[in-house]
Amino acid sequence: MAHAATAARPPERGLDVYTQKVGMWVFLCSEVMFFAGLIGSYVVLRFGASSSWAEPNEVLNVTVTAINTFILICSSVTMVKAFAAAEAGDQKGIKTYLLATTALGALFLGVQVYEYYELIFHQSWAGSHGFTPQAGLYGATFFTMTGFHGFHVLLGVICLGWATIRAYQGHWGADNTHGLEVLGLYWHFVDLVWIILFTIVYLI
Amino acid sequence: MRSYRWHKSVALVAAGMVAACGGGGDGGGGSDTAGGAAPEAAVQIDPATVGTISGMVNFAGEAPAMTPVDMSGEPDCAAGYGGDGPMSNTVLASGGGLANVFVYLSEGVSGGPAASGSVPLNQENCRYEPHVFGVQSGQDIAITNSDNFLHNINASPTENRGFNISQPRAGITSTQSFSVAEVMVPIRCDVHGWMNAYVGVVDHPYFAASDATGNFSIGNVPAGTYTVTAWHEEYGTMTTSVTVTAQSTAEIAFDYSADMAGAEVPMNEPLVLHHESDGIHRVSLNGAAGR
Amino acid sequence: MDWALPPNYSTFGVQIDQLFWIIFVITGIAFVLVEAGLILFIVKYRSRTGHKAYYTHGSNKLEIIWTVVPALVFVVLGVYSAGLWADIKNPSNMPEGAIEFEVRAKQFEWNIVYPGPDEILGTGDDFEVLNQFHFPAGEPVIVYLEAEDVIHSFFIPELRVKQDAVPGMRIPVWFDATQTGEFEIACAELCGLGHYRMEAAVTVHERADFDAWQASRALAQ
Amino acid sequence: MATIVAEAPGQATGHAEHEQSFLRKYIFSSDHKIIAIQFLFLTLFFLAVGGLLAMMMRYQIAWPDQPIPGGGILPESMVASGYILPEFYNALVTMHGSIMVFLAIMPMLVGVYANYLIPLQLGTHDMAFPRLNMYSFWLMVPAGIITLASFWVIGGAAGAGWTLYAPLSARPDLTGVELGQVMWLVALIFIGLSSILGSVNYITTTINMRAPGMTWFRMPLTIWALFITAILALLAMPVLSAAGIMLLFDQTLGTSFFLPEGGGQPLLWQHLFWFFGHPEVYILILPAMGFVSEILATGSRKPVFGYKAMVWAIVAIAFLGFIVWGHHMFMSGMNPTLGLSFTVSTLLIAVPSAIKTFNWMGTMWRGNLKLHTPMLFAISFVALFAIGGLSGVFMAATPVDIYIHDTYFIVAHLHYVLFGGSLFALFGAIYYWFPKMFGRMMSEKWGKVHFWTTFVLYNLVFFPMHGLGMVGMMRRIYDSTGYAHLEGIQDTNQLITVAAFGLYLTGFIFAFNFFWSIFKGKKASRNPWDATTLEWQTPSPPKHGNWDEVPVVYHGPHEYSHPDVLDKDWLAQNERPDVVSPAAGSH
Repeated sequence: MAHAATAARPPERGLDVYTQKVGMWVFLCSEVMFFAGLIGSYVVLRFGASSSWAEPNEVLNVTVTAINTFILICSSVTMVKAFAAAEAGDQKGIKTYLLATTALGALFLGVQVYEYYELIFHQSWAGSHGFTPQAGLYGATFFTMTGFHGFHVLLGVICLGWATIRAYQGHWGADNTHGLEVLGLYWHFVDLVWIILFTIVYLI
Repeated sequence: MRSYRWHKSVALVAAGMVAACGGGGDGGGGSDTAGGAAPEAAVQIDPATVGTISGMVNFAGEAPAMTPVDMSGEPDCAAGYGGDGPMSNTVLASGGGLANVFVYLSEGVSGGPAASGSVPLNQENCRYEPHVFGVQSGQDIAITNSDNFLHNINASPTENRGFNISQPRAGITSTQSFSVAEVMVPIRCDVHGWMNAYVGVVDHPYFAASDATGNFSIGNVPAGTYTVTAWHEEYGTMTTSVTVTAQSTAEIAFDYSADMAGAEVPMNEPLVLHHESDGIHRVSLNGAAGR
Repeated sequence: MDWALPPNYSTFGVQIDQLFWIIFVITGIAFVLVEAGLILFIVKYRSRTGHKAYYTHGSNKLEIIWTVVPALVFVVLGVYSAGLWADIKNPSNMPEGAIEFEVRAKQFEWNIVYPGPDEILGTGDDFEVLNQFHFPAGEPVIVYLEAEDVIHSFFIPELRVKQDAVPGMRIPVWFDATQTGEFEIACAELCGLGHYRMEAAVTVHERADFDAWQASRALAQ
Repeated sequence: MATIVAEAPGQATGHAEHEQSFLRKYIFSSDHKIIAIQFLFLTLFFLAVGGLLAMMMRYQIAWPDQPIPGGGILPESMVASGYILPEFYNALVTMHGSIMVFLAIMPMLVGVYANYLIPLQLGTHDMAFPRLNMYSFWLMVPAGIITLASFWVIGGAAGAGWTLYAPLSARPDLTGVELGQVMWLVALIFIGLSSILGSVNYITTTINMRAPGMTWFRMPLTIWALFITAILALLAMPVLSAAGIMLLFDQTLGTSFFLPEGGGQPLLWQHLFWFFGHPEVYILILPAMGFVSEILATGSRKPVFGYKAMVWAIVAIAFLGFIVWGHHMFMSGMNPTLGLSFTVSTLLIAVPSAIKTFNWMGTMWRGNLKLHTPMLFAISFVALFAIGGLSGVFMAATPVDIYIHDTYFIVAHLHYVLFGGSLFALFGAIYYWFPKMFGRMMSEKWGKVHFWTTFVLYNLVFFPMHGLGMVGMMRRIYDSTGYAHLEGIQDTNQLITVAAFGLYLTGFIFAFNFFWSIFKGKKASRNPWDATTLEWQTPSPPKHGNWDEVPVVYHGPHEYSHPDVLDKDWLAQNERPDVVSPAAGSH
């Protein structure tokens, strides 16, 4: 395919989008369905049954999570910046912004771990001490959804870390932006999912 | 409780894998009995150092009338009886004695000779025989079906790994065992709602169940002072203390009475030797109702 | 084994059987057309030397025909089934003044709760009987299905009745036996070890006999 | 993730076999052809395993009061004193379905043929993401091992049916199965991941890597079918994974998503499962339809009748496939009014299936039928799929479904589409593409023996099951002799069982032919069937990288018996019009 790519490409050969980008879009479609499954179940379980849910600020610390949400949004911005820097061939920018994105992602995870710790050991709900996945459907859905989002963030952070290392090896540049763009797509998706989760799990 | 089962389960993945790769082997039935049921263990006892506890479970007052079990919904079972079904056997009191009482040394014992052989549990005419019995931890229970139709045997312990197996016809025998002490473990048949039994799992050989007239006897007990506990599915538990001297028989008695009906009946209690048994009071999440 | 539905004892069973045979005929025709066509083609058009196949990419006329014809057939079937389905299953179409029972399914028992002589569920004279379902013929019966442990399915072939019993739900089922008889309730949803023998006796009485039976049982409790 | 980014496309497809170690070339290979063949061996093995489980079930159903011969070799927890135990029977039922669907048929349709054909028929060197492709195979292996191992753990393999209906699947205390149920879900999650990775590959490759001139409507129907199938898997599988994970938590962490005691909803599981499950049904049949369309065209020496109608039918089926899941739940206690809407969509989805059937007949009409083994299997696919489709109408009509739901009528129906449909098409595909895969022909003689024995015995096994369903025999029962309304069906059950044993034996004829031909078969030419699609224009087997020069496509996929082509009755997609005749290219 190396030479296939260089061969004259009549329009009917496909989209004028490079393959990895198409692949990522396709992959994200299935990710959408995965979270749709979880969120759909959440909606059915919460509003379809007579099970008990706490008021927004009763159990979950919305303030901390709001800050955390802001952190994640910032990381999307820096990701965009990193890609822009790559297109501009600005090596310094690539390094700085990738590092920032990785750091912000890691920070988000750190805060989430702290949040879990607080909930499990210092929070109490429905009489039972400690808000755990066993704490009724409320706890189960909360930890399942935020947990799987956190898992996706973790994967993202690992890839970002890897991309950062490559950056310091001068891997990225104006002639090599695809990797960053594809990674960026994933990162923005994870960000978007979080905004939805934050809304339905914490605010509603 | 299910998460507990889960922890136990993890260890078994490996076993399962190995067995699978080995193209088979016996992963099932829990027939991997730890009991180390060495027959000679029973022989090593020096008669000069042991005595016997023998006694009687008395029952005062009017024993409740035993209602016949309605088996009309289970023609298979009804066929085993002429006309009326059998009598319910929860309270079997006759001649002033109370049957189906599990009696065991609850304190003062430190282990004892390992079990030898297996304890039979028979299903005949839609009844468990025996209804109340004891085993040593790790000792085999040989479960047999004498009815030529389906019974399932659903044991719901909390300290041990439970099992739920079935025997679709007569002549099938399966072996199960419980690895740690637990008094009592309920056993039921989901096909025939009324079929139930209770097994006391104890990690020493000093236990017995009272017979139809309320008598029981525990042999080969090393000389010493013990706390003896009696358990009945309707009237709850009683304890008494006894001192056993070598080559003699210590007599004890438990006095149950009709007005104890509805007493709190402890279930699935782990037996911790040398320990205030009331120090551990756990409410069982188990039993027929599920979790 | 004779290829037939078991004798039908219920009012709406008649329509169900009719619909079954209607579909049987329609699909039977399609079946014969397809299979006969295939055999004919295999014989008629099998490879012969020097013969060349007829070159065509298809015919829109034909495409339209064999799109529209099945579609029409299915629409008609759909409308017919929809009506009958609503009559049988829709809670709003439950018959008035039916005698009500409660059936509690558990591994591996059908526990039937009888309304007692006063014919009202939830009153003192209710009583429960294991694996024996008695009810009168010639009048509508409503059964409230509940399950204690897992999903079971309440199936009486002769009455053309089937409904899953789901833990946490109370599902009404109605039927109207046209005559007396003795059948079985079978469990149609895998429910564990004893699924295959989770059966209960069904006895459809004349009204008088049913009252007598219920009175005698009520006393026994 | 990292992989996609890291992937320099086609890096693994450089023509450099000699540089590759054996391990890299045949075991951890990223060559789509090797991966396809790896999938083929894996899935054939699981086909045999799944069949064996079915044989044990059939024995139990036919002779419930007889000890099973050789049962002694199985542990007491499965077969006690010679008798299959009900819990083991439930495990057989569950694992037969699960293995056949997830480890045999589905990976054989997609893992084998999507992998093998997409790059070859589209005229590219390899998949878009060869390494992802390799992972998608190596994810199936642990899934398979876990599945087999689960039979030997305490409590045995999963026993709640392949649909894993909660609460039965979530409550160990009610089944005696705890670890087996968990292991099966873990395997399922592996399989889901594998098929998602695969789908990403198939879709991307089809969208972006078609050879010059390979327009959407010049793609062979096989590619269309596999492409749409990949989309179905991509969108349906993650939903199953999500549901499976929740069920896993119910089993192991003590949550209660699907357990009413904790406020959960058993029906939620069914909705999630069937939201995946119905597209899954089409995942299992669409590729088969693709193979059949192609084999029929080649065998009849005619273009596919109504090519575009076929394409739109596939698309329509895929779309409708996502809104009919509820027809599996008519008796589940779901709101009956909801049932109505599902009836409508279900009857609608029958239309495109009808269109396809008629177009297949149209393809054969006035053809020049070469009745070789692949063709025989393709034709019998049409015959048997028709039966499966028609019996489906009974279920779509909800009032009738009240009676036949969960009876053997359903068992007959699903085996007519899954076995008579998918598996017959697969046999056809194996015979058809075997020369390309292994460079040798399979024996026609033994192929015909295999076909006729399979065809006859297959119908003896599954057609009578319609009758059992009419009589009212419930699914998944260990012993039907206890029921008054089931008296007098035992002879039929025994007939079915005997035929089933025979059917299983025919598998050995196939296996013999298959393995014998790999080594001893007649050497195959480039294009043994005189076919038009691109894979036949390369050597058999194609070299690593498929093409030195990417082919350029001038014609539609199935140009047979073109009037302007005089010397032969076929026109390869990449034959230049000026070489043959100017008219030929145009349509």
